[in-house]
Amino acid sequence: MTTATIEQPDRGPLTRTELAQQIAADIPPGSYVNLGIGQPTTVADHLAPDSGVVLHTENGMLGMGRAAQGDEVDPDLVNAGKVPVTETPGAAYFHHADSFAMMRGGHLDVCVLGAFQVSGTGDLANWHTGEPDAIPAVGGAMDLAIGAKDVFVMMTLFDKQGRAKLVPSCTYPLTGVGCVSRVYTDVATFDLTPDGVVVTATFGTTVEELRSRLDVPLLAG
Amino acid sequence: MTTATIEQPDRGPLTRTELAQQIAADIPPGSYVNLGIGQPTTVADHLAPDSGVVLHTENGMLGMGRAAQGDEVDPDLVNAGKVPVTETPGAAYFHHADSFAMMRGGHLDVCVLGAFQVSGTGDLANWHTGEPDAIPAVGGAMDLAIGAKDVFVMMTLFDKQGRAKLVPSCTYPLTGVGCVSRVYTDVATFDLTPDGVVVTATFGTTVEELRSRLDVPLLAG
Amino acid sequence: MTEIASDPDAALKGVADGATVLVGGFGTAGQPVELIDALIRTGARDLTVVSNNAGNGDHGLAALLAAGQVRKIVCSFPRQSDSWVFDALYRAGKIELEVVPQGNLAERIRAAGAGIGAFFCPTGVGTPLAEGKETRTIDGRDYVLEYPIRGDLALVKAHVADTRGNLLYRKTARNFGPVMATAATTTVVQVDRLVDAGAIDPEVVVTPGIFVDRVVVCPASTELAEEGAAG
Amino acid sequence: MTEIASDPDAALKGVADGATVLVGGFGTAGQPVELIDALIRTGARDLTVVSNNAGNGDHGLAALLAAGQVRKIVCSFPRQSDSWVFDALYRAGKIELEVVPQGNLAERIRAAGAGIGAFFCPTGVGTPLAEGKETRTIDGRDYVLEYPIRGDLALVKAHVADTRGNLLYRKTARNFGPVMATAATTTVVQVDRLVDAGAIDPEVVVTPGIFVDRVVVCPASTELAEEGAAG
Repeated sequence: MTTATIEQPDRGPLTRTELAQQIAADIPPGSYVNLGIGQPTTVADHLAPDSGVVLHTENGMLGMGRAAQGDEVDPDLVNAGKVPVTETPGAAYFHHADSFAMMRGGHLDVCVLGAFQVSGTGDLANWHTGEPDAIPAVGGAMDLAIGAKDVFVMMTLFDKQGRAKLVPSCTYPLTGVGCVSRVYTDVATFDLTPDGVVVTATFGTTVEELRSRLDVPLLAG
Repeated sequence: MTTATIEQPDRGPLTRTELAQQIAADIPPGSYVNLGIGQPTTVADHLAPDSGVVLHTENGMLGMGRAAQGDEVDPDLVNAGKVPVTETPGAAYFHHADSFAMMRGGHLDVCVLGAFQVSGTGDLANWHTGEPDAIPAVGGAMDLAIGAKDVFVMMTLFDKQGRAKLVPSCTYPLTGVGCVSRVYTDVATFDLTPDGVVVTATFGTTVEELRSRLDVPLLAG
Repeated sequence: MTEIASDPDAALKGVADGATVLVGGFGTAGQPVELIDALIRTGARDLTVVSNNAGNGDHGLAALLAAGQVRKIVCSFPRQSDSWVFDALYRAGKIELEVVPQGNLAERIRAAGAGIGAFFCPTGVGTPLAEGKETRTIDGRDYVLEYPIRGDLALVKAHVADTRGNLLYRKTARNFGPVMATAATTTVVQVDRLVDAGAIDPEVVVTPGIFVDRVVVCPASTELAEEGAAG
Repeated sequence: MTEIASDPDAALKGVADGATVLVGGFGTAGQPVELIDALIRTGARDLTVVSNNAGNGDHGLAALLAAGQVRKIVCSFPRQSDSWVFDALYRAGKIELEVVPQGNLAERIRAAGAGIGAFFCPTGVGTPLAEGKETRTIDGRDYVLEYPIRGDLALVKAHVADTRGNLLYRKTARNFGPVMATAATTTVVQVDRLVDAGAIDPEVVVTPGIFVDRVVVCPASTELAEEGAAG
């Protein structure tokens, strides 16, 4: 899918909240969606109440509601990040094999994941830095990466050292191959298409400027 | 398992009812049991009420009760032979994949099946005569054959033409290989052991006479 | 998102010739007769039907076969006392039959819904139904490699749906419904009753709505409707 | 046949050194803490533990690790904010770790319970966790071959059991319990409450009693007990 690029060079980068709003707005009404641990979880706060979006949490639930507060907290009702949550009308519980069969069978419409790196061809690295003293922990990341019809990545485009996280080829250990369809960042949004990486929007920058900072060829939508 | 053979040459062969009683008596209390379509179904009538035996039907139920009568008949509650049945306290319903996973995973203690032929090494043929005009239909036979810890066969030892059904090697198409542990017939009972076929009881005949009529070497238990 | 269809014909819009259709039911228990009748009315031809049996009597699946719309049937147990429609077509060479052990049928359909590419299975080893199939010995036991069975369309009968598409079944009419619902591009479910979202306890949902594309209410026959009204 | 044990120690008789133990729970939700405490008291050593995480805080699974009874842990997500017991053991080289993607963990345990010899799985293809594993392209998609994970013992927490061993779970504490119960030689379940056979609607049973060897009642913590009493 390509759309005409909207360049917005005269504003700053998206805030975290704006980024979450952006993603929420792009999730089609009625979708079944899994939001990864951390930043992606905040997308839920910006879904329209009448969107009909149903949230899946891989630890065994469809129809997950917002975070639990006060008396609502129940240690038996948590999300994938082990944060207490609530249930919505029409929710369903199921066991782990059924939950992951649902993902792996391609039944989720969208999942939103964080990333260390994404390659121009949609490879995802988000589970392990590969540093020798890091304890590896993958959780459901690899299942999510291959399991949804559309995998959206939510990240900053550059790390704290200024290195691009959208790369020709991931240097971190992979989570999944060719699985990402769209990348949402603070300074630009990208569609990863069979023809290449298409810039669909910029925030506080231009396509030209991005071309100078990324090693991935960029198409303007 | 071998037991001393009990020869009862001075009585007639077991009736169908006696055969079912014999099998029922050999099912350990508290077992999970699947009874095949046809004759094996009648074993249920002879289980002691306090045996704690739980009946499985592969179309999705544990804790199946007796055949339904009168107002009990419910088209949504049938056994594997599509006969209306009842449920017992502590029953459970589940879907077909779960039901067969239960069988194939080796969780049933005993299943009782009819047979066209059984080989001395426990091969079973009970689904297809192989005749050119026969419509093949296997149902759950192959799953049952490999799925229970003990597979008991219930059959007459000879067919209407007087040919033995306990054979060195099955000539009918196989249902399962090396899967039968015990054979209950009208004239004798056999344990199929790694050492060979052990006669554990005779009815209206002797081990000597059986040896003359079967092509399978027989050990006396 | 689950759509509530106004009637079985609306629920079955867009069935293409040559489609593979998963049809729930074990004999008549759980057979989605009203949906099958609507499938007949679509006139779709050259269908492959996957179902445990090959029709009973003259209604439902048997009627679909009699209408000449089915090229091939994949099932575990075609031959029954009342399968005369299938038997006649088969003996006349007018329908293709693939016999699959019942557990393989269920597990292969589950595999399609669960994203499994193939699996090594203990059922059928050394039998004619495994001939020509890849085998492997794992930990001393022999297995046959079996592949997923996917449908373009699944027709399922359940007992109750909520407006989110969550389903409850009734007794042994559950049978193939839950796995078939996961394994088709489009899953259409007929139910006895439709309730609001929230009316089904989330702990007891059997098929979550994510697997259900369209629901249509087909009230049960008189006897069942009376039973339902009583409790 | 399901045995009702008098207490967790009686429920855990006969655990051998070197056993593989499947431990239910996702973090603390559904973690069978009282059974794990009893496992510690058995003194069994050299255990392999299969669980989603590697312990939280100082209780339950973390206490088992701290007791030095675990040689190896197979899990999807060891590192958490409160996994200090595991972290220290791992960095000291005192425990072996096998990281398995969460869905593979669940499906491999299911496979063990379902008699599947191995299966081709889409998760992990092209990643370090698939290195050295057999791969195959089926219908244009790449898969990795994964094998079953069996336990000698499964420790599961459920909400309610009946005397036949049928189980109900509570919300997302269900997680790995139902699959682990199917995959071990001996399955031991702690429940909040035991009811008579017939008190659980057969339609809503999640784990049928055939998978349950022993049940022990461990009343829930105060908060839950109050909640339970209220409804």
